[in-house]
Amino acid sequence: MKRLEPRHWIFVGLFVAIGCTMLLKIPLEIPITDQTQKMYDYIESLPEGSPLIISFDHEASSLPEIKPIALSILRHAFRKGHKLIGVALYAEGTLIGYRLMQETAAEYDREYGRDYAYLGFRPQYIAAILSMGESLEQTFPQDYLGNDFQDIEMLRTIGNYDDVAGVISIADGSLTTHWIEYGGGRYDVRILAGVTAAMVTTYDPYVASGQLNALVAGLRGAAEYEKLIDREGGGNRGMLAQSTAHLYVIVLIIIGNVAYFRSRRKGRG
Amino acid sequence: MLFPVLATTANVGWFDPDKLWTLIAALVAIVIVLYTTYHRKSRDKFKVRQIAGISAVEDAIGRATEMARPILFTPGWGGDIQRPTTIASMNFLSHIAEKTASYDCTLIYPTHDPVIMTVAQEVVRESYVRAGHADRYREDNISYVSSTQFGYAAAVDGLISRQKPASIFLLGTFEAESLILAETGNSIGAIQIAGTDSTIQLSFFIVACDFTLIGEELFAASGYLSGNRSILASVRAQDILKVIIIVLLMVAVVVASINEISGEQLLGWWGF
Amino acid sequence: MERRLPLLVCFVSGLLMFIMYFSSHPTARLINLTVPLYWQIVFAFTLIIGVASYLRNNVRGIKKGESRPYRIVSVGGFVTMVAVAAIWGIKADTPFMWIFENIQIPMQSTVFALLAFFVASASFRGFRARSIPATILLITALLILLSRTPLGNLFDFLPDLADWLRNYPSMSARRAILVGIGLGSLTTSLRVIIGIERTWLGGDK
Amino acid sequence: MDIGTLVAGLLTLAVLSFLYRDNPVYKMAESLLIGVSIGYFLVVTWESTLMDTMFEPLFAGDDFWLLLPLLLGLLMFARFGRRVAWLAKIPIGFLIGSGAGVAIPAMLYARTIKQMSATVVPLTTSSGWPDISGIVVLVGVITTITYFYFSREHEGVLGRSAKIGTYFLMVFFGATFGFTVMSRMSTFIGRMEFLLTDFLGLMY
Repeated sequence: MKRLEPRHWIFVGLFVAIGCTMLLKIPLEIPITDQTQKMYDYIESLPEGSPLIISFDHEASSLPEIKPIALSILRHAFRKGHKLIGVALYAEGTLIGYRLMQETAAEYDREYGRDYAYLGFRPQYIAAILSMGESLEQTFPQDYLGNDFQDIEMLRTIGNYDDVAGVISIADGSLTTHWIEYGGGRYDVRILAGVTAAMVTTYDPYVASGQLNALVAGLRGAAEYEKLIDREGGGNRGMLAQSTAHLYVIVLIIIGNVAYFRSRRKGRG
Repeated sequence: MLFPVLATTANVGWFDPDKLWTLIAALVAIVIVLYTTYHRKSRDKFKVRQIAGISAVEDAIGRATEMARPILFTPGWGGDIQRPTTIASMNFLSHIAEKTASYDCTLIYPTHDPVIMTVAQEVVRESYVRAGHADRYREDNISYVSSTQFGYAAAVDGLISRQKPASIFLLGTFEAESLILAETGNSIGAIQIAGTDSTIQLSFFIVACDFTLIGEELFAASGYLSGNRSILASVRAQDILKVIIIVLLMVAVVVASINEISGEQLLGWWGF
Repeated sequence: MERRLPLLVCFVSGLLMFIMYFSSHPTARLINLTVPLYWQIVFAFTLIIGVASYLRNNVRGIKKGESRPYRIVSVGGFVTMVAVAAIWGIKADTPFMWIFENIQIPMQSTVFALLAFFVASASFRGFRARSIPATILLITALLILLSRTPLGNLFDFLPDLADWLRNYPSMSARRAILVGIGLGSLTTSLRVIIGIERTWLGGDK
Repeated sequence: MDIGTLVAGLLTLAVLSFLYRDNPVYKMAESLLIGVSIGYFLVVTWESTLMDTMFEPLFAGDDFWLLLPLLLGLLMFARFGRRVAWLAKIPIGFLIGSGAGVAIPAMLYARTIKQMSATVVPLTTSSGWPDISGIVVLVGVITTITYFYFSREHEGVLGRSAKIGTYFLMVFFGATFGFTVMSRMSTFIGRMEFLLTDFLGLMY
């Protein structure tokens, strides 16, 4: 067997650190941030039965982080009785989005066709966003299950973005940017987002300029949202392990730098 | 049934007054770009400042040739052919392919988008023809790998860890796959040149790559490498636009501050 | 002809879409609706070419015996997906979706999860306070990370400081990058439309 | 444990084995992933685009305009014929041209105009005190833009401004790095949760 390199020890350390803290179950106290509150307030303030587009703009890979966010937002919207229209801009989000909606709708006794509908996937996201701005029906002549658009009760009154209260983009990448630039910029629809933590800084200027109306970010955002709707889920469970992982990375950075300065001093001497 | 939009919005004029400011800004920008491109005098005088990545491109090609190992170029998973970054990245590809053709160095180009693949094949083939080595062109090396993010990442990762390219070019639109590629490239000791407009990934490229073209630098460098003066001229246009933006910004801030202090609304034209 | 016609198509369609942005006229909206649909359709056709190239490369590799078992697994996976889709369809609760949920999703998420390890090793190896800019980068990253741990709750100012850094200095840099990229994209797009940028045709020399 | 979870668990471990080093088990998993994901994408795109938006309406006799994209799509195949190969550049010209046409005003509005107008805030509060955060943003935006000024070497005032700009850029990269660490760890935590709960049954 080949000797283990330093890289491998770092990997082992991470495994152990996260694995151990996951087996411990200590709840963490987390304050609610403004942006999460804004998303909650917006969904809360809409009159019951407002149509919202939920766009599943993520792939399967980021599901661990995306799922808790999506679940909390869906639960909240269903609980308030809003009418949800699901779409997916990545092929992989298609089934995931459908499953998530199906699962949460069942919790609140919501019925397909009356309370929610799932339109499915269109490739070429910019194209999809633009054409939905003109006509949802033309973009999706049939829903994901193969029903004709006009046969779905709740969709009969929906022409384009003018008829919905907003678009909530659940994204693991920069697709929300396209929603902001093409959906929001061009067709003036209100854009809200739930994104992975990694994407937060990308969207900060859009939040600051008001082009993005609310941003629920990462596992932490999910945990906050879970607290707001008073329902524990994956976000909360991961918080302790997350904190441990952060401390681990901080320690690594510090060790790396100490080693660097030592070797530099030696080099000089 | 055919196109219900036609029925729903009748009697709307051709011009949408809400978009007036965008139109004016667009026209100003277009005029400036056209001026810098076609006004010979200013065009020929113009020079671009040093961008570190550019000289590194030559070194990277030279290194691969010396080591007799391939060069890997990939435009990332995030873009399609319509994305300006992809188009800028094609200029790099064209330049690099011409060099690899004359040095007889293998160029591998995996991509996630079939349209990018067809265009890249065309670009590389013509570069080989231009270099006078059409026989060295291998279409198989410019290949489509999975369109899904981590299918793509795994495929490119596999290419890197098995073909062991001496130099890796990561130029285009990247998402989370960036660090997997850059770290794997790093672990086999390749020289890596990255450039992207995906701001999130820049922090990883900066940590893991030897040279990184940040955002707009990618466009400028692509103009520079293309060797086409008209393309380069639009870099100049961008700079002129930047000066205009900064001046407008400062004036607007001063006016806004005066408004705030005096409590009166003098002007509010920047609130679009 | 061989170059002029594509360039002409590019110019006309570019100009058309540019003008249509500024209009809400029904005809403009019709164009704004149909052109993106055409993109999708052209893309779908091209995908077939892409997949054909993937298959050809692999079949050739299998014949030559280059990493044969792996290529067989890969092509096998592809063929299986297409076959089960053709037989049972692709809606929920079909074999197609079973493979997607139990093979593709777990593997993709795990490839993604590898990043956690790469991030850890990159932090150890790459984050050195070599210069002032590098030190600034390092300190900001540390502050952000610390603010999201229980230690952040111990020191009240930490989360606030981290948020301030993110909302103002960091945001302003991102905004400037955005403006720059906006301008870069603008000029690149313009060059494409007026036909100066024609690398996509296979070069301009 | 159902068969799905077993398969998912074993494949998860196979991919994780890459952390030790590249090995045959990982290579198998990787090849399988590539094949399956290409198949998935092809089928879903085919169903949702070619079937739903083109062939079905076309066969129903609804919309003969669809012959146009059909023709454009078929032209892509011209590249396989030597004499007609150039025809494939027509649909590409269409894609690139119309994409650029859409992008110009959209980018200009969303990225440049909106972002600039959001930067314009009064530098004093109504009570007359300077607004530090607003000033920081303004300085950050302007100095970072000067970093991207290419027409002149970065010397003198421009050089100093660009240097300050790089500091702002570094704050941004640092913050981004911090948040990305958060994100990547979450993903791994998610996979661990699957392994520990569903696969190994160590946790409920």
